[in-house]
Amino acid sequence: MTENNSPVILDTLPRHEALGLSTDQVLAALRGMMLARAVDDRLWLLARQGKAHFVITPAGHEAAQFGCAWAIRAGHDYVVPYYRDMALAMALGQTPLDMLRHAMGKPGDPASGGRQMFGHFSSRALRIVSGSSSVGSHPVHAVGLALAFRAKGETDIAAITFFGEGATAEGAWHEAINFAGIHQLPVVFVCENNQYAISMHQRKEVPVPDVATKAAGYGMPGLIVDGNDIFAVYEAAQAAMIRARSGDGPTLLECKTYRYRPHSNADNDMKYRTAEEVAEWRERDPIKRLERYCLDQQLTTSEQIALDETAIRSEVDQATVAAEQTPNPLSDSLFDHLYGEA
Amino acid sequence: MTENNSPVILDTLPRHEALGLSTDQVLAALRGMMLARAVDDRLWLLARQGKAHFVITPAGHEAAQFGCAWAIRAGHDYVVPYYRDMALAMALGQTPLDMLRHAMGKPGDPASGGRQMFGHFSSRALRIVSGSSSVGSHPVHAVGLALAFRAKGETDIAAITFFGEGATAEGAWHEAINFAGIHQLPVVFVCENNQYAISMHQRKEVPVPDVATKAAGYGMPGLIVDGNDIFAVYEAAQAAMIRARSGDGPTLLECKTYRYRPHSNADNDMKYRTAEEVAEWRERDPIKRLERYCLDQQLTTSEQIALDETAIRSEVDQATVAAEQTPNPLSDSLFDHLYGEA
Amino acid sequence: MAHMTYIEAIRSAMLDAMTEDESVIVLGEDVALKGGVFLATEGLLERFGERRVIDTPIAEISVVGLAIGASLHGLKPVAEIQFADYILPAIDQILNEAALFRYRSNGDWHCPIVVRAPFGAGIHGGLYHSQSSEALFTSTPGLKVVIPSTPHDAKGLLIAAIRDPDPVIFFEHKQLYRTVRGEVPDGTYTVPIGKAAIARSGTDLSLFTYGLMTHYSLSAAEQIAQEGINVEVIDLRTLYPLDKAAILESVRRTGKALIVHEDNLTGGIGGEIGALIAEHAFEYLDGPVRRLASPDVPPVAFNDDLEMGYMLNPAKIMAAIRDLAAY
Amino acid sequence: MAHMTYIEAIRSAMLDAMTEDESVIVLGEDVALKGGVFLATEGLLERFGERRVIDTPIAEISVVGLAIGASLHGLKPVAEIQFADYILPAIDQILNEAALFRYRSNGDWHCPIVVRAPFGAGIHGGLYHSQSSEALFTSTPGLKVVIPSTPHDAKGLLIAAIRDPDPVIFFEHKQLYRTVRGEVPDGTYTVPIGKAAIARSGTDLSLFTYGLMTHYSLSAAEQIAQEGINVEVIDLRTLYPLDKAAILESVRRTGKALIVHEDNLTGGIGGEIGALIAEHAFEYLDGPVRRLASPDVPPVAFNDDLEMGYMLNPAKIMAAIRDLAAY
Ligand SMILES: Cc1ncc(C[n+]2csc(CCOP(=O)(O)OP(=O)(O)O)c2C)c(N)n1
Ligand SMILES: Cc1ncc(C[n+]2csc(CCOP(=O)(O)OP(=O)(O)O)c2C)c(N)n1
Ligand SMILES: [Mg+2]
Ligand SMILES: [Mg+2]
Repeated sequence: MTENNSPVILDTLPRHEALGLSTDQVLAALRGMMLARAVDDRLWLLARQGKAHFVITPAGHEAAQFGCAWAIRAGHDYVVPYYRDMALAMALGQTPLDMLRHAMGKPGDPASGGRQMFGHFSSRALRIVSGSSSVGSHPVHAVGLALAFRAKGETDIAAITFFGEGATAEGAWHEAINFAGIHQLPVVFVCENNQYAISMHQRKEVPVPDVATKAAGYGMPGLIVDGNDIFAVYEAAQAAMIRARSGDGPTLLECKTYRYRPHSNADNDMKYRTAEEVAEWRERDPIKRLERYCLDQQLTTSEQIALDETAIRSEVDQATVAAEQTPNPLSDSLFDHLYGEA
Repeated sequence: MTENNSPVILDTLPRHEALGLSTDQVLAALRGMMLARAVDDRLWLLARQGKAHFVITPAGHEAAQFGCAWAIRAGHDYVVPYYRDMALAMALGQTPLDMLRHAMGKPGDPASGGRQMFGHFSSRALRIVSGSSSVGSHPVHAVGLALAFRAKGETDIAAITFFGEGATAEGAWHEAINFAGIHQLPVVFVCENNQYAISMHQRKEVPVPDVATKAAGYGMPGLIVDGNDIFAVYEAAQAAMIRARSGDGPTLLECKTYRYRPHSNADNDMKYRTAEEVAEWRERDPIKRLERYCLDQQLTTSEQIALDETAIRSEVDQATVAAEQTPNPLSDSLFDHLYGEA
Repeated sequence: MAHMTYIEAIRSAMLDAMTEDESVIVLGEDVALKGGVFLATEGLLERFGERRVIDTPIAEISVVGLAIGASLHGLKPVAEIQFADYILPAIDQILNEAALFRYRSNGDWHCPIVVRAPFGAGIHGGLYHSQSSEALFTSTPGLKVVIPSTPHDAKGLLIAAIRDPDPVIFFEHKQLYRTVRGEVPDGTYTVPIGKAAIARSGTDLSLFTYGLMTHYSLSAAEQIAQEGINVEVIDLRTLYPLDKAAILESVRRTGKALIVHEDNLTGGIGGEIGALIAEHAFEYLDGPVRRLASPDVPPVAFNDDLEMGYMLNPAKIMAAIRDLAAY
Repeated sequence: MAHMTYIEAIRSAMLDAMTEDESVIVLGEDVALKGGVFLATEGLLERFGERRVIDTPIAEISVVGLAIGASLHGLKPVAEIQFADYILPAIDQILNEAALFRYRSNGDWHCPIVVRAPFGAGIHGGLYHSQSSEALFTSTPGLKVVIPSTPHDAKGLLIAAIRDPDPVIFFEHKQLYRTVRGEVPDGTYTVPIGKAAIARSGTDLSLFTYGLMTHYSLSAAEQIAQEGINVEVIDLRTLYPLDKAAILESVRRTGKALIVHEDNLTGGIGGEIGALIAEHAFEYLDGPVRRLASPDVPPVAFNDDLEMGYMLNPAKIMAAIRDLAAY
């Protein structure tokens, strides 16, 4: 720190410090994003091997998800995610083994005990809310949670929900954000805009260039950030969460990003986009970008990062073995948890 | 007309002439609005007498509906109305007898053959599309019609749909207008904003002061007009219909108005609004307002208007007798029109 | 004990449940300021305030979806759908979300909500204020469907539904609201979900029904008793899960089964009941399993003649009883 | 005549119908550029252009609602719902709008739309890519529900549905898409909606089924024939309106009825069929009407064991046949 506190000098503060983020936090995020990417890569491998029936990818969305995670008090604020949010679930505390068991439909899958397809992240302890696969059906649950905070007179708590730009066409999405606007509830709506809904380009899903434009019609601010810049995402998400927790109302936050892999292992993305377009976006890889930042700021070294990569690989290897060795549940658990005790 | 054609002089043109409306059109609209009001009054009387099971009122909305009707080519453009639109149906060509038979559930009810409650106006000949009672479920049919125009390569035709401000909270409304914006289809969305959805004030239904604000998020212009000023409504509706017919895209038109009577004969509006508020809005009665205009412009005389009132009363009397005398259908028509001939 | 109408019993259930348990809230269109279009929630806003009695926009997906979300944080929301005819926009939230929350999360989450909706015809409601929608909810594991026919059961079952840890769809026949009165205990009590009631015991024939038709069937049974036909009337009360034991026990005693419902014949719950009997009481049957229901046309035309032609009544039920008894 | 898979037959039906009739259009999520997630509409965009092959946003209310609107101006829209599990948001448009347009307008308007949706389990789809949703559509007069099991019927019934003047819900079992092949005529032809087919004639027992279960039932019937049990397999093909005549005729001949479906036992179409038989073929029954269906839990857990535990298979069907035959 310098004695002189003129804005000019302040401007030269490293971005993460200016945002009040410690070096440890930044390095943890970098490692977490690398780990999430490694797990994703592994899942696609397992899918090709027929060991995971279904895979859906967060690759490209890691900064959007980790940036928001910094603004969430895990286990306190409620998180209502969608299938794209594996990196978010890991940022909030779920492990590679959790993810691999979920993907292989094994017992110990914390999301569903092997009942849901991969991508339905859930943990009551972490306040990550279970979702269906029905696009756009979940934001209203975040709004209902916020309504509960108000009904119970709880303050300093918020709900945050995540969805793609394609989901904004659903009636359920509209009813959710419309109600949040009417009652100015403590909810943050995060749109991970990757420009495609499976094969459909944003042009066919959203009538305006920016999803954030819709916020005005719902009586809340709409923010647009570069979803590949973790600091930009955090700054906006943090402001939105603070606004919500302090009772000032909801926010619609649009993170512009891109999905590197096909929609899922069932999709062939070359039917609707070019390899060039994908390559161009991979240039803006949010993980590489944070890595560069850390090196530029000398928060770490390339040697250390190489070591991390090796550690991550073996961590994922071990988790894979552990997951594969988990026996399948017996089908007599078929009738468990259908109803509770009245 | 004057030789001098400076804007100043042009400004002094009577509004209807400036809008290209003939004196006959204006007088016909005045008489039509008076007639619609008289039919509405009669329906409430019949409801009190137990002769009509259900009544729902357009009183207060007449200028919004007649103003739009001027912009519609009846039998050419498609009209997708809602239960509030009796005056619109009459402006497009339906008669007091049609309305009374509809309200009494009599054979000869052109809307439904006595099957639907009052307020479900329909006529294939007039291209007035049959609706359900499900709020917000119908605008998507107007958008589908517009999609059909495009699929068939038809131009110079538009669909126009009407709804209350409360309906804008429905997911179905969102999906309809969102699609129209994405494909810039020839549809005009008319919101008859009377500030209440049954008992709920607009504050509880719409997150922003003006419904028209929502248009920006749907990629279309949003217009706001005084719904009690028939000329302002016509000017905006005409512009929107021409825009649609010439392939320039959809418009959201908000007509600010008020409902004078309770929501329906089943409602007690004094539970949610004051007699003073109602009285204050009755001061702005769109019919009285047009009447004053016609007198100021000397398009008619108070004597003539008095004569019209008498004529209208007996017209409604005769229609009432005719409707009451229509025998009920035999219940063996119960199975008619369930399916067509495959 | 108080003598009250069906709707007063519904109101009293919510009032007592909200008084007893702070976590109970009520939401829906026009439920607060107006007290509901049928006045089922009248007085609740004044008593409990706008944090617990919430007017929602006209948006049924959110009416149910908000209730679900609120229930995840420990509230027990009672959502009102203004008419059963308008429950359809919310059906994804009910069948794909509420009903599956517990199962899909392997018991980690659950969803204790109640969705109330007035249903049924006979009040000149036309095609969209008359529907019987129960059949859409009786094929989804995870859900419960309750339809009481008396003020006593209405209050007891609604309180049971509110205390139930899982989602309950609660249909109230709008014709019963003000036409039926009965003794109702003060304070909170429950009537068990999943148990049918013998509304009238008899020996010659078992008649299975619910809702308004329970009353029509009882009056038919009383009148036909004079002809020496002794009908047992079973009020199902819960349609999902069905009280199989009670259904089979009764038909095994009487040997004949007649199912009566206002819903359309085809696809109504009568099919499920008829099939249960044909499979599990086959040896006891002295005659075909009969169903009497509304004809397979949309419920229900506005015109008086058409409405009467559509609706069942005690006379039609008596005819069906006579016919089966004579078999 | 060409030998093709089930999905090729579906595609060929749309191709030929669109070639023959300009008023036929196709719309849905990913149906144009991608050709559908199962490729059912592959090639149609190139052939007919984007005015007739339309990618819609992820908005099922509008997928069906747009089809309805377009049909009012003379088009014959074929809407695809990407998975039956996602038809729920559109159900208000289907049940309250499409099904009632003709009746509510006293015949002035009508709504010739087809809604296609892949349904059924067994492809590791978990709770939301496995559902059997047909029971939600078999209690609404004005609607038709079709579920073909062979390529020949798939093409003929889809063309019949497109030509039908009323709304048709058309469910395709996704497991059949690539596993079943058969002879399919070239060009357009129709298979009548509302008529069941005798897939295998037999004398000892009538087995009523549809969709994937038709194939499981046929293989069970073949194997059990060696035990001297001669099963008649009826492929219902249309679930609403049911072919009552064919159902009753068969059971009156064999005296025994077994209903097999993948849908949950309770609330599935089996109840309606069982009740029809118990009422109209009672005198002919030599045994109880049996139903074999998926257990009453959500369809269907992702885990292999759980999926197998849930799903029916030929062995389970053979056991049920044996049991009933021995009665
Ligand atoms: C109600 C519903 N309709 C359709 C689908 C099929 N589907 C799954 S993901 C998806 C695309 C979603 O796109 P977007 O919202 O942009 O999220 P992204 O996958 O791009 O992150 C679709 C159409 C579904 N799961 N649910
Ligand atoms: C889907 C649905 N939900 C609820 C209702 C009950 N209902 C009928 S009219 C109405 C109010 C509509 O208000 P608005 O859209 O502002 O139109 P207005 O009646 O004020 O002209 C409501 C809630 C309905 N008919 N349909
Ligand atoms: Mg996307
Ligand atoms: Mg209004």
